[in-house]
Amino acid sequence: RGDQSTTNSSKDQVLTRMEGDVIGSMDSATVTDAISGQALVDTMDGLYRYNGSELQPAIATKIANPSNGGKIYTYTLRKNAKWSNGDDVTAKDFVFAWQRAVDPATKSQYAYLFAGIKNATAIMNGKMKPTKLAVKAINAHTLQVELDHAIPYFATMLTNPVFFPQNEKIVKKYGSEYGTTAKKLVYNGPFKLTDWTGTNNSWTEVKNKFYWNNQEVRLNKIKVQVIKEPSTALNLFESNGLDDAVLSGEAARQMKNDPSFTPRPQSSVFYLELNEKKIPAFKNKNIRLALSKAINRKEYVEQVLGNSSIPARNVTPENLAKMPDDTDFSEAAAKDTKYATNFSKKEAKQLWQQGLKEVGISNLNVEFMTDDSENAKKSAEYFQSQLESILPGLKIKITSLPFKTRLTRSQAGDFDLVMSAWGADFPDPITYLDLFTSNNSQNNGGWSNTKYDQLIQASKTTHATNPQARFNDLLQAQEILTDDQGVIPIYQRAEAHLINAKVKGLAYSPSNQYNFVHTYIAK
Amino acid sequence: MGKYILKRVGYMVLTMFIIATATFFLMKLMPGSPYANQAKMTTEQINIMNHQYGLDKPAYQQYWIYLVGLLHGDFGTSFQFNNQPVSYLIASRIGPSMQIGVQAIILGTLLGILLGAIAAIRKNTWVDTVATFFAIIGRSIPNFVFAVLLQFFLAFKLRIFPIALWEGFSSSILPTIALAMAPLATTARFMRTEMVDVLNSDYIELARAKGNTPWQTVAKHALRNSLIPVVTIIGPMAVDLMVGSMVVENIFSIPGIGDQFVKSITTNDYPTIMGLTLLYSFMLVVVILIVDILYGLIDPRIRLSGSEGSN
Amino acid sequence: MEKILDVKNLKINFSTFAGQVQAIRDVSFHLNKGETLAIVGESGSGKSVTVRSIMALLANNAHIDGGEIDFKGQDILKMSPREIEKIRGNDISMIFQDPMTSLDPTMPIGKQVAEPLLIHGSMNHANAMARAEEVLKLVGIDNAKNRMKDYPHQFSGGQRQRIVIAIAIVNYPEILLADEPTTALDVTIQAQIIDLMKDLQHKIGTSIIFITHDLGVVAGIADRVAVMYAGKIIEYGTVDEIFYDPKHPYTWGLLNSMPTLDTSSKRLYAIPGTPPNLLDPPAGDAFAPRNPYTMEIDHEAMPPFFKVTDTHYAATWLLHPDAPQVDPPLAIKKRQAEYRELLASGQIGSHKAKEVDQNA
Amino acid sequence: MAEQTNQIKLNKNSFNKVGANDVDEQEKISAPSLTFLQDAIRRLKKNKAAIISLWLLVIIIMISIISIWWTPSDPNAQHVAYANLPPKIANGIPGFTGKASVGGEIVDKYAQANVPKGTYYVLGTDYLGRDLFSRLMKGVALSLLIGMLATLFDLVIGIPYGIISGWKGGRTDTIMQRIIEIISSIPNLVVVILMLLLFTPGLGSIVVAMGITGWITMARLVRAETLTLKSQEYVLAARTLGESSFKIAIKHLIPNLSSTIIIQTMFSIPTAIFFEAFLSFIGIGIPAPNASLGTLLSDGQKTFRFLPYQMWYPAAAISIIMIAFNLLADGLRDAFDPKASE
Amino acid sequence: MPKDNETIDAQPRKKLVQVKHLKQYFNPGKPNEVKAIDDISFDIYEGETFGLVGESGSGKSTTGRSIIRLYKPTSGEILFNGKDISKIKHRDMLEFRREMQMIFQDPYASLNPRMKVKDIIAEGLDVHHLVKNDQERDARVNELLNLVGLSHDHATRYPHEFSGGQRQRIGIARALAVQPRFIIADEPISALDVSIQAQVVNLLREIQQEQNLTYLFIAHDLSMVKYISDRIAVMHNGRLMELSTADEVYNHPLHPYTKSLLSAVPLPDPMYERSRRRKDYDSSIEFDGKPRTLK
Ligand SMILES: Nc1ncnc2c1ncn2[C@@H]1O[C@H](COP(=O)(O)OP(=O)(O)OP(=O)(O)O)[C@@H](O)[C@H]1O
Ligand SMILES: Nc1ncnc2c1ncn2[C@@H]1O[C@H](COP(=O)(O)OP(=O)(O)OP(=O)(O)O)[C@@H](O)[C@H]1O
Ligand SMILES: [Mg+2]
Ligand SMILES: [Mg+2]
Repeated sequence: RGDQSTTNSSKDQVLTRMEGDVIGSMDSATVTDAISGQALVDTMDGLYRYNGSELQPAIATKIANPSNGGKIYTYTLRKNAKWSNGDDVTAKDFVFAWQRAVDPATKSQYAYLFAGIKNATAIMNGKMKPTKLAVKAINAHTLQVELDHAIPYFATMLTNPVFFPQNEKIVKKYGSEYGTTAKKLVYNGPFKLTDWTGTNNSWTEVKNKFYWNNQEVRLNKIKVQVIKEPSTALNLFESNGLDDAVLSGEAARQMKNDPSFTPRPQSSVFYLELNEKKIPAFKNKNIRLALSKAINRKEYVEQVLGNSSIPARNVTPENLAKMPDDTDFSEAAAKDTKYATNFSKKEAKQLWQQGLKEVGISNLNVEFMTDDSENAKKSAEYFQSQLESILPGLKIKITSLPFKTRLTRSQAGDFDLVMSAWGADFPDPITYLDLFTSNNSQNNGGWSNTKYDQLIQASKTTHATNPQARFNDLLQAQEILTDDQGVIPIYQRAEAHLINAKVKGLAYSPSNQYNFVHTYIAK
Repeated sequence: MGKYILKRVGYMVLTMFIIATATFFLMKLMPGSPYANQAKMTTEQINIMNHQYGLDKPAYQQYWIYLVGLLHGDFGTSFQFNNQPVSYLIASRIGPSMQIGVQAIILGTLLGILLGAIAAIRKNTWVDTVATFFAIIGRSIPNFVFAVLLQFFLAFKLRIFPIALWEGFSSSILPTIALAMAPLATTARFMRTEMVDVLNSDYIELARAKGNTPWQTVAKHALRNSLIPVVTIIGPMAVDLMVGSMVVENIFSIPGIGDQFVKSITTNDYPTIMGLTLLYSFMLVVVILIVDILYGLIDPRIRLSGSEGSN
Repeated sequence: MEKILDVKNLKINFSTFAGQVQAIRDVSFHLNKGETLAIVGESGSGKSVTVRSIMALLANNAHIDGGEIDFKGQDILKMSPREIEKIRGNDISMIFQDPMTSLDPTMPIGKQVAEPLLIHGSMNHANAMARAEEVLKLVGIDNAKNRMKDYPHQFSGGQRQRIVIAIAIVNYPEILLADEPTTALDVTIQAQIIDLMKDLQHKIGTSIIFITHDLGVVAGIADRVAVMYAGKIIEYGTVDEIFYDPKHPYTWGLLNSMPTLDTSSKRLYAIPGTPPNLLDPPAGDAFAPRNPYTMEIDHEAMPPFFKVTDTHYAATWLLHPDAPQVDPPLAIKKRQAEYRELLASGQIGSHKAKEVDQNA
Repeated sequence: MAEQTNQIKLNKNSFNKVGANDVDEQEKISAPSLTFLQDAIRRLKKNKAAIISLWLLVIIIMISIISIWWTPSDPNAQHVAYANLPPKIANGIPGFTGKASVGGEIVDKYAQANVPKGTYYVLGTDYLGRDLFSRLMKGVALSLLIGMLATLFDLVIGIPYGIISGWKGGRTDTIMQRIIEIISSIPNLVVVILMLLLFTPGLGSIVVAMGITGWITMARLVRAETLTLKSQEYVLAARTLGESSFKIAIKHLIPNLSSTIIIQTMFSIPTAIFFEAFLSFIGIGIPAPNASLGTLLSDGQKTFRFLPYQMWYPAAAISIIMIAFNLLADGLRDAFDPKASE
Repeated sequence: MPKDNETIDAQPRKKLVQVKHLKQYFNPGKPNEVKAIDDISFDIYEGETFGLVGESGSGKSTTGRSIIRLYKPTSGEILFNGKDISKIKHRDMLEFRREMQMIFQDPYASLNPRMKVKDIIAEGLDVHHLVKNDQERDARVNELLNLVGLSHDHATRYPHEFSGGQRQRIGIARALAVQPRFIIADEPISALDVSIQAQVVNLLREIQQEQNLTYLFIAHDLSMVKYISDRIAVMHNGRLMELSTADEVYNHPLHPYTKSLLSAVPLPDPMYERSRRRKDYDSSIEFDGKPRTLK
């Protein structure tokens, strides 16, 4: 069917894909959403770029090693890197972009990623001028960054668009309108954005002839369509209107055996937070374990979600980070802690009874707060029914709220039990484990463990420059968290894609983004 | 006439003011912050952001700023779209919505009039039954079900129309049909009732007594007279269309304002929600005004200037 | 006298969910060229149905169960819709009761008046408009030229009825059917309209069937009168015969219940009771239950027409030779006496044809 | 017109005078006494479509009432292992064999899922293995409930508002009409959505939110009708008798408004049901795990490609209910409208 | 009922209703202002029938409705039994409502289609608490039904089952239920068939004699008004043109409008009709600016 569009695309090297929503902004300093992030990764180049899970130098000529106890990084930039208006990409562009990002006036919601760079926090809190940020252009092609303390994962953070360079001339020229339409910005990446009015549902990325590596780029065009209705996406894919479609859970289940079916696990884990401050019973470990063990994660993932998501054994997702010995961190952590997340009705019941006895209550009524998205609601229904049927005396009331409302209530501690999710900003376990230290503002449930806090602290300070010791700290911390079920990990999200078999060289990064530099359409 | 319109416009402004005020304070009552990434920001940063957006000012000050902005045609800046003025956002997305909306209303009313008229002329025959049945079906199946069925059968299976997306007129056909069902059904029903009434009236009898054939009678006398009241339901139908467009735009991936409205609600994009609410209300009052004026123009019995009573 | 229309044994039923309404139960009458025939009768007696059947404008649930309507040697009841449409508004036209609702509210009146001309293709547009204007002047619309573009709501009730009449006569029809054209109007306007119709009849020589339930109006306009009761004609004759020498008790009651300027009795004569239900009309004389002169036969058999004069017939058993002589009400006796006087004095002829005949 | 020959047999008694019937006799009404309502019902009975619709609705409502206490199985009970089973009644009945085509092959889903013999789901199961027939029953009940509750607002706000506005007239009327004008200038959907964002989503909020704007049409109709009734001579008569305004409203206005009210109610129930379906579709309808027609439809719509039965059955249910209400409303209007009577 | 002019003149009777300079404007001050009544004055004596004639829209009904206080007069006074009706206090209102009643024109619109005949008739009984229990109520309803020539079978029926004349009689029974002294009959027969009109007119006259009632009889049918009325007022454009005894108005009309009205009345007499000459009336003479009052 639809052979015509296939021949077209192979001839013209055009890839048609979809997104679930529109681009919010193309200003790399203020971008917040993954869709804009993908568009920026396609059209801009930072110091490094992920190709699959491999970190590759981009504007930087090589992956830099820090000096001064991991606190100083010096990057040499490519001389042939250019903006799409012909300007050179220089170290000053990075300095400008970074200073701009930390400036509160820019209203960047990702500025906190700069936190480890010297003076950044003070600037963000309005106590220091942005120019004081410890980033220097030694010369046009040498960039130097000074950190407060060693950040072992600093290199991976640099793939985040907020660290991308910006052309000062252009930014100043458009002012607040910078990045609001395809025409109001310049590109230094493999593609240039066209047909984007700032608010529309479709855009096109065309090959950027100024890109330093443009010989490598084989696609002439990437057409992106916003499609919100999964069944529409499927219909389009099947009639060759899309080369890459994202499926809903139900469709994914049905299409599982299709050759085009490609699950894409994300660095995003969903877990239950138990409000120990509000519900004293949640302070009881047995109760937490009972709740965890009463959940059949496999069944849930297969039947309820259906989108190839992975049952979570830890709060840190799989394939996020590797231990120094090249084993997967999450895998390693799960080895000894499997017990806590294993489904067992019997054990759950036992633990439950025991827990209740210890707490001295016979039943527990809790409100289960969740998002109002399709999957969240489905999940809530499932958990409600499962937990109530396995754990006698438990009564669950579901409240589904719009995402932002749910967040506000979570952070205010106004919940009993909430389904939360965390996406990795950079591929390192710390992005997850940090959350559950006693004083972290994201630790909404209020779980607290001294040993855990010490281990995390050690990983950041004494062991910061020693990967082996650092990962040991993290591994131990993860095991403590899992054994104790301080939060109850549920699943690691995956997106089920249908991908046209003719599309080759499609690389997907740990930060859940495609790298289209090497992608092409096979004849 | 001029005076009448002026008076009506005055009421419109008042209405819009009340709506603006009501939505503004409703928004203020709503929980949740506008920041997509609030989970990862510190309280301190959130405070700084609130200050940047002016959200830390007392509500009445924000209200005043908002009103002054409105007077200058400034609806504020979208939260979802960075630095994108709401007015631009609306302007750039209203086109497709308008197109399918207008097409749907034209298609719906024309077919509805035809169906209703035929049903009335052939009252109590099988033609009437079939036409009425179609009209009722149109009212009885939710338009999102319609949209899904149309997409699946006509676009996916039969490949007659594009499945989705917004690429020229052909993309607008299925959404238009899906949206037209409601106005079609409403018009047909209304038209039938009116036409039956008109056909029973004395002047139709007289028209026949003049020697008009049944079709001449309908064309020259009945149609026009039964059409006049049909104009009045365009207002309510426009509202139906706004509702319908939200789901239809979603299903057919059309970059319109209905789709945007739903999105803005789920992202707490207050300025956009307010802007769109005002826009919807404005369109509605304008449609009502136009309908009233039109009604006065096409019905010689109505004198807008003179006989405007107390109610 | 030339008969222009001859209705014979017309029977019309309506199917309703309650049953068959026998609206017209064997009605026969004729219309002479140039004369005015008035049909009087109580509400629901079938006057409108009778004239509508002539125009073939009956409701959908009507069915004609017998009879003939001969117009110029052709039976209207057997004509195709096409043929009837040719006659309507051309040879026969009709004036409806309510002037407020019988004009199309959204069409300028000039166009409405010209419409029959255009439909029947007798003229082009310009000529038709000119004729419309002429006719509007004829019916007494002041400033007709300018008012052609006005809409019906801009006219008063009396003016609207004039416009309706203009529409009816614009093609100079041979027969004008007027169904209570003045009932909705004030007496003063009514008088004007009646004068207008008489005047027009002189000018264009049409024959008129004039329906009303107002005997005063009948006295003013009619040459001959037919009295209807419960779907039948029960008496007919020249206007003088009906008013001065009525034979049917119902006609007596009708005449008697209207006070005249010199009615001085304490009580008006009232016909008691209500008309019969046409869903199930009685076997005998439908008027029998309300008739103080009822005889046994009235309940058993429908009375046939008895001839009084060549022009005067009445369907009552009282005229049967075997029937006892009855004493009509006082007022009627007075009328009859007056009539004899007038006849004797030669002020009126017993069955005088009207001069208009010849002018047609 | 010649004199008719009479074939009637005349005898000597024929011409005996009997006189007019007794007046009482003449004024006797032979038809059985029918109230207005009875008369309307009689007319309604002639309308086959309306009567079938009425019976259909009665049956649906009965089933809905039953579903409060009993459904074939617990509508919210999950058997995830039996998820997405197609409808099955028996093997011979097309469409109800429990088989589905997967990748072009017909497979017995029940066998695949190891469903014990004798267990079957008449309308299949959903993604959590819940019995769709039970859910549909509950869903219809809930949707009807929403329709009726929303109508309650029509009745308690719309009618008094309309009557007061129409009856008082003058300045009161002008102000009340302005208020209506303003409320109806805000698209009702917007109001409902804003309200739903304020309250916690749920049956109550949906009904209240719909109630805020739902009564407008009723109030308008009632006002218009009241204006005409107000000048009706029987209302004037009641006033000349010294009847109080309240009594007039109760004795004269409401009974004569009843047909308008009933008909409008028949239209607002399906409107409310529709609206809930729409809200569910955009994700702010009835919260899980409860089913309404809207949630069933929007769930079914998503899997229409693969599991069409999950949309067809709720779609059929909503269409039947809507068609029935519409036909009944049409029928009632014809029955109540004396113009259409004969 | 004395129809003898001399008697009336000889012993002037009590004035039951006095209308003084009554003006009734609708929508005053608005562009659609209607001067339905423009300064009229007249008296109605106890026991008489006062006829009011005039063409459609001349303000007859408005006059009647103003007298029974369905409208609030724009200016002027209406005295009933010597008391200004616009000053009646709330508690005396019920009494006023009992003493004055109205019979309406449209036999179809004047009875509530949703009420049984007995409840229609008894409405006044209930409002004024004139009966103590249901038996008494039924008995009184039957009595009234008999009075208007209907039978007790009719009590439980609904208005739509009756013919126009019967309905009009039910309306009369309703008015009579509260035993009023004064009845305004607003065109009670104009919607009825000729044969039925007489029934109603006869009934009205009988009742008047039995119960010593005073009537304001509104009609546009002059022959009927003349027949039933003692005195007649002729109205045109919201003003009174002429007021005199019935015979006087008929036999010696003074005002040209009255003359024109009379000349237009058709009578069931072909000879008279043939000789009738219509007189036109030019209403512009009313607007010549000269003040006019009835003398
Ligand atoms: N379409 C119809 N369906 C049923 N019955 C009808 C229909 N049209 C007329 N009738 C009945 O036929 C009878 C005669 O009606 P018609 O209109 O001829 O009376 P009419 O003499 O013109 O009375 P009126 O003076 O009230 O106009 C009545 O009993 C009426 O109810
Ligand atoms: N409620 C009202 N509002 C505005 N104008 C009114 C109202 N009632 C009556 N009128 C006007 O007042 C004038 C007198 O009306 P009224 O009903 O008294 O006339 P009438 O003599 O009774 O006429 P008819 O013989 O038609 O009943 C008319 O022009 C009428 O349109
Ligand atoms: Mg008639
Ligand atoms: Mg009147």
